[in-house]
Amino acid sequence: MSPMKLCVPGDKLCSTEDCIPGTGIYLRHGCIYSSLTGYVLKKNEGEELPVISVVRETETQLLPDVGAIVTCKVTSINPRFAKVHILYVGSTPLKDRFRGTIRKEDVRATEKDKVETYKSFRPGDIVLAKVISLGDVQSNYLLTTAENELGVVVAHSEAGAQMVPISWCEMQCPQTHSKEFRKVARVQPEFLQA
Amino acid sequence: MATVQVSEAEKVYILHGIRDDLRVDGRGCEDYRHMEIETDVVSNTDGSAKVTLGDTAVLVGVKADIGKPRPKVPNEGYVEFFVDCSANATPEFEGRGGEELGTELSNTLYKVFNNKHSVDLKSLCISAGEHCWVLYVDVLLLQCDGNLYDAISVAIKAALFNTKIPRVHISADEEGGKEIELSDDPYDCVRLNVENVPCIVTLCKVGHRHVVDATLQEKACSVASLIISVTHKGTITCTRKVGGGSLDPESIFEMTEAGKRVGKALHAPLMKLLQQEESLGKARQKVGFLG
Amino acid sequence: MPDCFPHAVTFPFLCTTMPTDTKRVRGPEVSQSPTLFLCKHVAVLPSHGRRADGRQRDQVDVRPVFVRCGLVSQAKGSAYIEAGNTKLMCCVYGPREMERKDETDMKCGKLTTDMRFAPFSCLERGSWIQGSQDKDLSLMLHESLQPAVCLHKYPRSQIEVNVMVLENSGSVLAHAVTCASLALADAGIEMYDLVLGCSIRQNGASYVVDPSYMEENSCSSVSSENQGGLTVAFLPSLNQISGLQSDGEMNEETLTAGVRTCIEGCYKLYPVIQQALTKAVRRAAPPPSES
Amino acid sequence: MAAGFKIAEPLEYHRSFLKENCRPDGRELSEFRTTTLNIGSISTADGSALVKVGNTTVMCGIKVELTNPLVEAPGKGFIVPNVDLPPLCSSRFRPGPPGEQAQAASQFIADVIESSEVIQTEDLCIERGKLCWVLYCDMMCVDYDGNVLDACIIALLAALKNTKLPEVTINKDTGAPEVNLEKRKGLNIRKHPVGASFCVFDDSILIVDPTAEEEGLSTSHLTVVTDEKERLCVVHKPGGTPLSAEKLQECIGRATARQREIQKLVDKVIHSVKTAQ
Amino acid sequence: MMEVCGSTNVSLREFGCEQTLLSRPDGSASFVQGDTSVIAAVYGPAEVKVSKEIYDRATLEVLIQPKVGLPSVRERSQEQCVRETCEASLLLTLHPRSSLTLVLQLIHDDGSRLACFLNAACMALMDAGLPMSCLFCGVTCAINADSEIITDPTAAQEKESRALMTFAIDSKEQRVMMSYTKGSFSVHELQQCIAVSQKASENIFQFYRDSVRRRYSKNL
Repeated sequence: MSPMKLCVPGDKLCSTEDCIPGTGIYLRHGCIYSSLTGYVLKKNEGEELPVISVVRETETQLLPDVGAIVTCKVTSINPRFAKVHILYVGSTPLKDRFRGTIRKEDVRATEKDKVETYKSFRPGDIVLAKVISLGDVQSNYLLTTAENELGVVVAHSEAGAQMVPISWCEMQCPQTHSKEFRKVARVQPEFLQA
Repeated sequence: MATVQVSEAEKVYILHGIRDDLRVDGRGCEDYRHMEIETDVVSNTDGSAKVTLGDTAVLVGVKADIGKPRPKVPNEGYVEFFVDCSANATPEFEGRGGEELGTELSNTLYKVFNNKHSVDLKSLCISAGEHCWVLYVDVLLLQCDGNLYDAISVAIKAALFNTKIPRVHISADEEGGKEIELSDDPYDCVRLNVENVPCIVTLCKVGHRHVVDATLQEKACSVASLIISVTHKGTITCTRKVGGGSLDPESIFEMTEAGKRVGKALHAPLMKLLQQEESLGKARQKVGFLG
Repeated sequence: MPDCFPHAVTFPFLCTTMPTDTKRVRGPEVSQSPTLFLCKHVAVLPSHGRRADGRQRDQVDVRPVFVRCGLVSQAKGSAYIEAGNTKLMCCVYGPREMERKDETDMKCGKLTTDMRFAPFSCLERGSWIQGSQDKDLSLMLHESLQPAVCLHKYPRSQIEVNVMVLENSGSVLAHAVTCASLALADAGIEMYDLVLGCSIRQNGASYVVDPSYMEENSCSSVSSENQGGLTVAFLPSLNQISGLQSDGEMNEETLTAGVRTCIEGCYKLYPVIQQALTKAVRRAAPPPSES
Repeated sequence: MAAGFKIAEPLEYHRSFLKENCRPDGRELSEFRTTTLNIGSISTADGSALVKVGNTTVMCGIKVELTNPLVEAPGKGFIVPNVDLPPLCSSRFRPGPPGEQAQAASQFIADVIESSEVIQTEDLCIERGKLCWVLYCDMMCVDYDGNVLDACIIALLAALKNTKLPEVTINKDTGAPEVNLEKRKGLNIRKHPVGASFCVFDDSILIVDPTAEEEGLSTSHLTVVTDEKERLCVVHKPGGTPLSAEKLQECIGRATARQREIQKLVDKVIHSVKTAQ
Repeated sequence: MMEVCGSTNVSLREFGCEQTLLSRPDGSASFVQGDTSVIAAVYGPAEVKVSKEIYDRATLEVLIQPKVGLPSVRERSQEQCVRETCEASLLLTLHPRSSLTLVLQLIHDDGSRLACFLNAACMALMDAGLPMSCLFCGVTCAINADSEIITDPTAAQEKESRALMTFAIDSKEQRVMMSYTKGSFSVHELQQCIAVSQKASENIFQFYRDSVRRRYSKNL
């Protein structure tokens, strides 16, 4: 097999008639051009034409987009919303922090009017959430945890120990056995054991 | 800078019009809007001019001061530019809002005048290495309606034409030092030769063509413009691409050619107008700012 | 004991002297470069024949460049370029959350550029505070890069480009453009094309490509017409000019020829830049398996 | 998914390494990063050096200028050291005037110069009360990955050793100085101060040559500067959790060993530059 | 108010301290060591600027004002020393996302000013009623040409000294929290100075105790 082709931004890869455009490319006058420095990758996905993409060694910087699952850390709470820092988009870490907001009504899907933010999150918690809007000029990214798989994944008790979830709305400290309220996510991600 | 929002439909209308050499206000692609020039409008300067171009209005004041020549060129005076974007022009300039545009404009002016012929700097020297005239050119934006560069350059040329530098007499005092005496007579003054002062022509690329003296609406439809400063002989003293887009080399060459043609043609009527106004002397009717 | 607390704000008003830099270790009030007191004057550069560094005059003879990508561990992307003695470093950070959100539309990202000179980078020691020249260069850099970056892919975010000139030996803007586009590409920022920079210095009938600092600043008195500098930023595969700046005095033919020469200079640079980038990618990781 | 742990709980992540007496980058607790040195690469400066300590890169350029000595110190010249941490070197720094860290670093370097007497300002005097040299030493951080202070001292020392002052004579008739740039001579370097920086984790674990991340997570910092005679020039601990006498002794011991290593490196590079010429 | 703070082998100048002398700040103190005098004021816990917010603890800012003129790099470096010392003794996690500001105004400098800044800071923090894990004090030692160690030197003694060291000592185990030195010295000299400072710190902490006791006995 010949070594994989490398390209730089602006390189003409092929015509749109030969390939289906993937990522890291752009179209101009019916041709596909590279927009990244990287390897040219052609993938056949059962369709007539292969998908052409330009890929780099590391995944390119993703920005939180609507619908993306993000991992974030709660920085402050007030009765109306919780403020968070987005740390990950999917499994890609962000190099710079983006701020997000989880409004009270976006915490869970049912009984929205009975949600109390301080019974759902505490500063320092690691939360899985989904982006629902990029927000407008004044606001940050708007996030939601209104799904069973979304919510708090890591939380520390007042004693400082990492708590264990005992129901969808409670977590327990292994040291003091005290219980604290949280909006708990259903799956405990495997990365905690790493 | 002051910008306007233009809808897609309006954009298409403007683009199609320009393709057919017909602009929204009825001008052709290389026509200027109505321009008014008035000199000697600010009494406490040595030279001043006010120019309105469409709804764009700029005021330029020139102040001559005695300073020390720069060590590298002891036998020349120098010119300093400052552009003030007053909040009058647009509320966006309030506070420090206009600062960025101000430095951009003044930096361009330095480039435009960065040559040996635009202003005869040697004539500004009083005594080599010791004293020279420093011309402070202050530009004040009164209203922004597109095409600031062109209006500013015309106003600067007019203000420099209008500038009267007091004549100086150098006499030796008792200790052999030099003494500088300014003439008391307000009519005993030196005039600058403004023949070679360039005018700036801004060409806006709209669609596949380019227009001169674009309005804000036209500017919103364009991706990039080219600034060209041209002397009456057609020498180009500065070019610069501005705006967020790029231009292909061929259109740059076309625009340079058009800019040179338009700029060259601008000088003769301007000089004629300035001399005419000057010849009126005191008889001329002052319009001022409310006119 | 004083009965009221002497708060910070009362003190600045007491000091009516010149604002001094309190955030750096200060030296003596004034000091002068030893170059001002030379007993022997530096030899004048030759105006015909070979150039001082042995390169050809009137030909597209650019200095060989040395480029490396990804040297700075903290940056998203970085590049270092060395052309003759001109040494530049560029780092790209972001996309990160936009700092000032008040501005215009959130659908597009924002590109910020900052170009500065290290205090020891020039023949005469520079000041710590960024001057208007640096600001102008930052702006030119911004205008040259913006058309090449796919900003619509980065909503709500800003991409920061920082250029530091470590040694100025001429044509800094042109090399800064090349270096910055390399750093952007190294950072994995999506771009339509690379941007390459090249500059020339016109001196009468002859010209020099990629001038050194001495060539940029010497103005020979041989001919007063056609003297000036020109810098072009060029997108090689799209054949577009994204940045253009000239000063001095040139006629139209010289200018157009100059632009053509610069484009040719950019093409000479292109393979070196391409190689540096692909080398950086290859170094970072082996090709992914085709699956 | 160790990377997830690293970002979400950085302190725990580091602790898990320190428990095993090693660090995330594979170093031992008392191991310095590889230090490389390049001298005299900037021709516009009168002396220059580029130092890399791991990723951390600092460039020091020295420009000399002429000035009048102070009335109260007619026989002394000036050394003006400044550390710049531009936004280029890390995303933690913003454009604008130097921040607190850069200012504190500048003051620290000024203290090192004064305390160690690496150069005596008397050597910079050309004519007493009339003319003297001022050395502007600008240390520019190009890549910030912790421990800039150590890197700055090495860069400064190497650049000073590389600096050549042009010959100056004072014209008898006019009293004006005349400079001959072709004839230059080196500075008299009297001492070789070298620093070693340490960080304390969780009030007890001592690590050497911290990276930027380690600096941010530690509870206390310490920099010890020593010269070739094993005298201490600066023991700088800007607050933080207390340090016991034994730990301090350990740091001093490590610092003197570091001084010998770095002086050897500087001498070697200076020598190789000379032979190359 | 004044009291001689002498003991058998370490000699300190006359110390003086007055707490709550200012009405506007949440805590204040003046501290006098011989002719060196500093006023400290603490504001907070108060609302913090978003840009300076730390989600799990309070943000402490220290501002040092010289007697005349604007603060320079030297003040900035001292601010850093005082701030990091205070941060280590204050229990900042009890006030997350809030701000504390400590302003130190130099009234007169006659040597040992950094030590005096530290002492004034500690008294003011105490006065503000902020929770702290321990107290700290500042001690300056000078080594003169005859290799004698002088504690709490005056400006004249500082000038003649060949080395000058300032330490912050904690009240729990009397270990070194901060160290700032000038001039060159041997390892042995450093150890001696630390030992002397630790000794002196006992006297200063006793002085702290006495002046606080006196204040509360008056109030109650």
